[in-house]
Amino acid sequence: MNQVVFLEPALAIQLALAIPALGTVLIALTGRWPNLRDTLMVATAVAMFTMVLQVLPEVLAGGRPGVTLFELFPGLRIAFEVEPLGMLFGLIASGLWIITSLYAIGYMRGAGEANHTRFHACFAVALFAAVGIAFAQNMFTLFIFYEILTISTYPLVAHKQNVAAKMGARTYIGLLLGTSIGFQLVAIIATWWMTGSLDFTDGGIMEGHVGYGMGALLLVLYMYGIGKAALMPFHRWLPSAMVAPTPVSALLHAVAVVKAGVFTVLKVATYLFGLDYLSNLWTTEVIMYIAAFSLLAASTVALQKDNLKARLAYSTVSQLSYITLGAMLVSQLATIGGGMHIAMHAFGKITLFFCAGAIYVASKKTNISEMDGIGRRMPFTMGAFLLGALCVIGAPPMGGLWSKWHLVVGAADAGQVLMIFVFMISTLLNIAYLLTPVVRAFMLPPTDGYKGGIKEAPLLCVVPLSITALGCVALFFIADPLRNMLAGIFAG
Amino acid sequence: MDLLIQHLPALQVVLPMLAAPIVMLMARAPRLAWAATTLTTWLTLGVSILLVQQVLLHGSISYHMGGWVPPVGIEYFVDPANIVVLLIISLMGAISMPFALRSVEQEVDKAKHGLFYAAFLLANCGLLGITITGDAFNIFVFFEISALASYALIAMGKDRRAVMSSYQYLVMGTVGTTFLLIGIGFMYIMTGTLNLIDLAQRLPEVNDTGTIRAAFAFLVVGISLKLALFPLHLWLPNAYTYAPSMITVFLSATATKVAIYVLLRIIFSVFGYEFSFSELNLGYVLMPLAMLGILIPSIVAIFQTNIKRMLAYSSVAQVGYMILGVSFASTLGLMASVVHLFNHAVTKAALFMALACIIYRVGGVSLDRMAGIAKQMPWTMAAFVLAGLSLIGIPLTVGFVTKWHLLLAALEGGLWPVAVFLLGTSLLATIYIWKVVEAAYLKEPAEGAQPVREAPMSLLLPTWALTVACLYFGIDTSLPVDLANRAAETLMGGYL
Amino acid sequence: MLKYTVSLAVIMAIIWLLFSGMWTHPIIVPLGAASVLLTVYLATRMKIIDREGHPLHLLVPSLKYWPWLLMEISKSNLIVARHVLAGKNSINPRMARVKASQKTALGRTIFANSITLTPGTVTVHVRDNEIWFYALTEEIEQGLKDGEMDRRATEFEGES
Amino acid sequence: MNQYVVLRVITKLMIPVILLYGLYIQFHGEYSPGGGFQAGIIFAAGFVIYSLIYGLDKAQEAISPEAAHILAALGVLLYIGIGIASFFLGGNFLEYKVLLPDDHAGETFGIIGIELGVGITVATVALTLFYSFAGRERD
Amino acid sequence: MVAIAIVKIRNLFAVTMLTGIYSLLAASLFVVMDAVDVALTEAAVGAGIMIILMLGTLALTTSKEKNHGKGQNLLALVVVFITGGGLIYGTLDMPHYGDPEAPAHTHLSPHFTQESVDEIGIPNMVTSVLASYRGIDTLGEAVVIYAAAVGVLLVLGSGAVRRRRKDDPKANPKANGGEERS
Amino acid sequence: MELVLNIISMVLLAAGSLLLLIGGLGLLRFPDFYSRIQAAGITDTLCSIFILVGLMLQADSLPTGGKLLFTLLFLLFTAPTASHALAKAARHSKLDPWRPGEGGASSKR
Amino acid sequence: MEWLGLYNYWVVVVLMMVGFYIVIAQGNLVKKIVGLNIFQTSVFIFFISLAKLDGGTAPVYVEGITEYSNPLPHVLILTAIVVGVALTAMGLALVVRVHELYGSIEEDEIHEQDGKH
Amino acid sequence: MEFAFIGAALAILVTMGLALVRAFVGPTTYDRILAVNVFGTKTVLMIAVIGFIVGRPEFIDIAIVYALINFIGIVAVLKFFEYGSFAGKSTDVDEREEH
Ligand code: NA
Ligand code: NA
Repeated sequence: MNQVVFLEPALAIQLALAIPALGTVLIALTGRWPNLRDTLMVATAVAMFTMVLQVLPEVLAGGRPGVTLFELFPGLRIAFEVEPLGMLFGLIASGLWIITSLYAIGYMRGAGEANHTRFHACFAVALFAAVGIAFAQNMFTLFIFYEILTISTYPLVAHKQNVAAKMGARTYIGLLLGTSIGFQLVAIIATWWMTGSLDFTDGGIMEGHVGYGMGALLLVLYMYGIGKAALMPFHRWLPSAMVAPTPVSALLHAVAVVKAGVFTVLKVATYLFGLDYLSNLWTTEVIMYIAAFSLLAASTVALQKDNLKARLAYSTVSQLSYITLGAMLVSQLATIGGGMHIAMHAFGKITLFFCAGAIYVASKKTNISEMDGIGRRMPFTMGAFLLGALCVIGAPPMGGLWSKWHLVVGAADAGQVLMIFVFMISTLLNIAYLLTPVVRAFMLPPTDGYKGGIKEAPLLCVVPLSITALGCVALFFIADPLRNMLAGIFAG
Repeated sequence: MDLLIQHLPALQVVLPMLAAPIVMLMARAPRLAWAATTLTTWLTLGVSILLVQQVLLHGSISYHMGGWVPPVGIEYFVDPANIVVLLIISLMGAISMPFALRSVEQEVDKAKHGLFYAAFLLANCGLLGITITGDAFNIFVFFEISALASYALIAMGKDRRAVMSSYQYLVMGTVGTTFLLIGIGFMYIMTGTLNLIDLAQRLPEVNDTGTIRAAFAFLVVGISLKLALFPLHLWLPNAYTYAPSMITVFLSATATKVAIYVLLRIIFSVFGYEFSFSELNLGYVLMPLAMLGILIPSIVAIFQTNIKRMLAYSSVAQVGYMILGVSFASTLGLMASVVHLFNHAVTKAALFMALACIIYRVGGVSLDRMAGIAKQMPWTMAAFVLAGLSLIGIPLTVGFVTKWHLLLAALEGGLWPVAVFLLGTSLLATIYIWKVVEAAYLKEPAEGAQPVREAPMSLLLPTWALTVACLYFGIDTSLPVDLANRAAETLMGGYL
Repeated sequence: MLKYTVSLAVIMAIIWLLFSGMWTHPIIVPLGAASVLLTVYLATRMKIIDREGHPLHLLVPSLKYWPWLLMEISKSNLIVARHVLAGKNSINPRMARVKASQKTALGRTIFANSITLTPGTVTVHVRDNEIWFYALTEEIEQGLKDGEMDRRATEFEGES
Repeated sequence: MNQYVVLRVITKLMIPVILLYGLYIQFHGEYSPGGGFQAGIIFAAGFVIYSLIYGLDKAQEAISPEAAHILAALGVLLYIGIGIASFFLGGNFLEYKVLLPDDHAGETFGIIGIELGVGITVATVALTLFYSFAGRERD
Repeated sequence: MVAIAIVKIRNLFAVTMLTGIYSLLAASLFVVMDAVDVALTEAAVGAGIMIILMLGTLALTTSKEKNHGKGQNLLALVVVFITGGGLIYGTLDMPHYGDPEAPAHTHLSPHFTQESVDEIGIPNMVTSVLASYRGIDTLGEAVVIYAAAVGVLLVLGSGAVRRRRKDDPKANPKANGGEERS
Repeated sequence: MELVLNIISMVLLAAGSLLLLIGGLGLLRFPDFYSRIQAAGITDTLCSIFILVGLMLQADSLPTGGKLLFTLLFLLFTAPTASHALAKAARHSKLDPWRPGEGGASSKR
Repeated sequence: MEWLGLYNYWVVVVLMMVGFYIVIAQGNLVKKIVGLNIFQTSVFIFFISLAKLDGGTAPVYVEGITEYSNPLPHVLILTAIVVGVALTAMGLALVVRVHELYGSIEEDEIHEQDGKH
Repeated sequence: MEFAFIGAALAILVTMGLALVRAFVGPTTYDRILAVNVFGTKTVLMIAVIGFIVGRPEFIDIAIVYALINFIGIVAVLKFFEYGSFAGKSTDVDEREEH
């Protein structure tokens, strides 16, 4: 690994932010030459990932490299500092972007979508925002990038520009902006007002400044203010966003958006509140139960969806609640489990969405009931789907096993036996709604015989989804270093 | 140079005043008139900057007009409170002139350019005079200079409604200044003086009279008419909508700001914090008005299809923010108001300039005519979006600086609901800015719409200069915040 | 032409001095001179310096005409005052015309204004050689139609 | 012979007097009521009545609109010019004392000067206003 | 009384006449109250320029007011009564008419009435205050009236007779209005 | 001497005042516009003369006296001119004189 | 009873309010301007009455007289009158333009033509 | 002497009041104009008398201005009333015939 590290972490952080920003401009300017533009995009993604990698060694070594860009007012600054959780999210986001960009090129061309330039440019902005969130040193910085992410993804969701797309996009932006400004911002300002700081600090900043009653209120404001974590009943935006092209779904569900949400949940819980403080708030448990309810309810809904992407969307709602729940368990193990689940779910879900997109590109099919037997025509795709599903379910030999393991153990650790049952039931539901498509695709005969023949999706689709599927497997084996890194959260 | 430094306060007003008649005589040479006006506005800006420097170095300046010692004579007074406003006015005057070249050529009959620029200089001169003078009646006189010039300038709009809105502005504005005059008269009756500092010293003795309370009420209502405080704002949306683009830019950035400055001066410096807020509880009147003034015009703005009009309503709402800061009756709140004077000036000027660019090419700014415009005028729309973000109050823009301090001031006063309200109304701004963005970026141009080119450089450069200022001062906040802080402290301290 | 210009200047100067009363003031006197010159200059520009606009020749005859007119005015004042007090039934208004034998506009103006100046009659219309007027009663009408005023006005005009 | 014979003759007599009276008010403002503003109005009134009786075209031949505009500007410039002149003689803006060695003389000089400026401006502005209104044809 | 009549009378010409009378009345009052300069001005303005401008306007528009419903009159009355009440309230604590102890007569006024003749050397104190002590105010006044000229010229044009016959865009005023209706 | 002047002044002023009142009354009482001109004429002519001359006798300086005289002359020149112009305009718009036996006001033809 | 000394102010206040009423209640554009004029002129009267000093005379120096009314309000009102003329001229010019463009000087008719906002 | 001035002033005042009544009552516009004219000329006298009452006869300047302005005003009114415009050229006026 050392041979690819050639930059100071502080500079690397800035470049990791500057590269996608610059990439956006370049993509916008080269719109007239599609091949050049798409090449630039991939190059940007690779360069960005490289920059993120530069930071990794120091974080692994227990360091927290950082840099301050500007200080608006005393104490309020745009600053970055990379800690293990952020490192993980940064790696996932930038790493998956490379694959997603390849997939997006294939998908967009294959599906005959319009406005490629705007699409790719917004994509780059979204990644810029994601890395900003990952590396944010304080809640203020995080909030800014959080909102940039919201706004930059709006055109992506509304991409098709038909009525459905617009309605979906409106719900999307309305809920995300509404919750973030109405709740999160209020909570941030209150936090600043009471503590005089918004810095992410080990052990939190609330203790001694904010009474437990107020803290309890703040927690609720934060948890619902982070709309991207899709805690019920503010989860509607995620299914609404299903109108978007599949690469966008990948971006939303795996690369950036929802991950940013749960990442923020973990950050707030551990670095603003602090686990000790959190354990003293009565609303912690309330949120936990809400998360548990979300988790089960979303799974149940997912089970009833015939539209594959809708099913996957509700699956995401459910999986996000795992992480929120993990944070609310107020246990180090569960928190680490939550962090790990970000990675595991990212790889699992991106694979699933790539597959759904590939099926659409190859066959224009979107409903599970129409996909009977399709596995025989698209073996790679459906194979990958199986791996991704297993990863989300948490079955070996997939990375998902480890995150769920940590969560369950964390629940036990925290004495929340009921939550162990929730995890169990949910896993069963996962199996039910994720494995049925696989079973139908491989086992049942095609309904209409697929006249004219469906073939595998374009190479640019199949290759990425294969890579992410393999990633799911790989995560099973590299879970240990991952856990060690995340343990650094509580080592500082 | 010494001579120059010594007479800066006089020059600040006299320069545009001197230039106006000269420019008027250039009726046969529109370009020359433009050049002379531009030169004057930049020289005026130079004077402002020198004044800032002088005030920062040596403290407040008092200039005795005619050599008569105040309060017998009229005094021009520059201190940290009004230097900000002077700077805003002259800056906006200077930056809108390069912009005017093409914009005015397109919108105003060439034969009238000499007069047009003369009126512009007079408006400029009036606003500067209001701000710099230390005499209550002199304020009235300069109010009317700027007002008269503004009426004429607004009436130059192409749409016939420009004339009618100018008329309505004239009627309401005159009622406002007459109220102001009544207030000044009442103060004079009880104190025998017109000098603001002298007034501040002599008012406490007679504070306890109905006359002074009535004076206060008339002053506040009169100025509120001029600054378009809800519900006395009715003249503003039309006036801003139908005025020539360049005039909208200039007036939106300066006119209401100056009126707010006068209000601040009167509330804090002349009557004093104690009287205004402790005895008369002005805060209880202003706060609900300010909040309604933010809420209702913001909602109205959302439903506008003419974008210029939408921004005009937004201006009324922004006045609400400034008054809200005042109503907190704290240094922090006041500081937020003062800094918003600057921030909103820059932001709104940038937005109206961007619209003017579109008007220049498209001829109108109704929502449907702007569909898909972003592709044709990417730089213009990019500026609009960035300035729009500032209007909403997104961090890293100047708009945020205001919102942030307003919030802190609300919290400092223990006004949680107000803080929440502030956030909620930002959402309203988001909605109306978003409507434009959506139309420009996400809609296809209407069928049969002529494709247009990007606006010319002479329009784009000033627009971007202001847009960059929106961002720069949103990041490096020290200059406006520092100046506003000094201004707020000066105002809170009264004259004594 | 020059004659009238000079005389206008002189008259203006006299009026100025009469108004001003500051005959030795070092600033006001030159300003007065300038004012007179400016007035004359503007009058020239307006083309109102002529015989009609500047009846220098009437100075002497007026010494005779004005006192007579004053008497007429006094007399008719009393008449009309009586009618006012007597009420509206004492009057019997009528329109009438009288020959105007003056040769110039100035002369006719003198006559017309004299008619108006004496209460009880008012000039309604001046037309070539006759003047339409309104009279309060028949006697007043007849009084004017006597031609006394016409004669004196013509004499005053002195153009023949 | 025209319809306006009486008015024409009488105004012809009166106009120079009105103009002179305006100038009298102008220059005696220091000693009795009056000053530049009142004088300007009276002076303009002389022109207005001329225009009413003799026609707008005749009035504009005597003083053209352009000349009125220029004079209006010059009046203001005269005022400001006196103000600025006092800069260079060591005083503040509009400090007339410094204009002449003797304080009183300086004040008087300054006041006469600026009143003249006001008078010129007001007279020509009033005339300009009249021209603008009267010269606009009814549609 | 004159003022109230103006509310009622619909003939705008009569209204103009009455305005003139009102102005004359005001001017007479000014004389009674020792404000001779003001009286002179009000007479010249109110009965002179103002009337001429108003007649000029009526000549170009219409001199008959149309009879309309009185929907907003109640609100107007309320506003007026509040304002008037405020004014009356303000007068209650005022020094009485002519009171020599009033601040207006004790603070700055003595300087103007007792010292201006020595300081400036001219007898008309109004002129002294106007032109010297408050010279910048008067400059402002000159600029105001100048601004009015600029404004009216912009709005109505110069009214030059000679040029008017030729290609004047104003000849068809409707041509340059009415665009862009939403 | 002064006493004599004072007495003359007083008489003139008194006579002027009386005429004024009569003229004012006439302005109200006379039945039509044209006759009211006559009443106005009283106030414009003789009573102006009486009052202004009465004042002139009290004038303490030449300019004051001169101005009073000027005022009088000006009035004597302009008042009939105005009355005439007014009557002419009324006639021009077909306003007829009142006839005995008619109602109060003059009527338009 | 002390209030009786203030009645003259109240008369002026009533005048002011009549003017003000015309401004806000009348729909005719010319009348509004007239209203403004009356409003302002009444304010002027009010101010001038303040300047009056019992036993004082017009502030034009005459040897032997020491008591003068306060000249300052006179100056202010002089300026205010000029401002009033300027505003009236501007307002009337706008009325003329409005009539040319709309063919009416009645507020409601004009709003009707433009459509209420 | 004072009471004579005051008496005259009162008489003028009454006449002004009567003129005012006529101005309101009309009935024709000419009546109003006439009343205004009378009102104006009486104001001239009034000012002159007041000047003597308060012992400041220089006020007569104001009276003269009143007289000037009153005359000009009446001419303007008549011109307006007869021709509905100020713009008419002298020649236009000359050629108008009434009977
Ligand atoms: Na007669
Ligand atoms: Na004067």
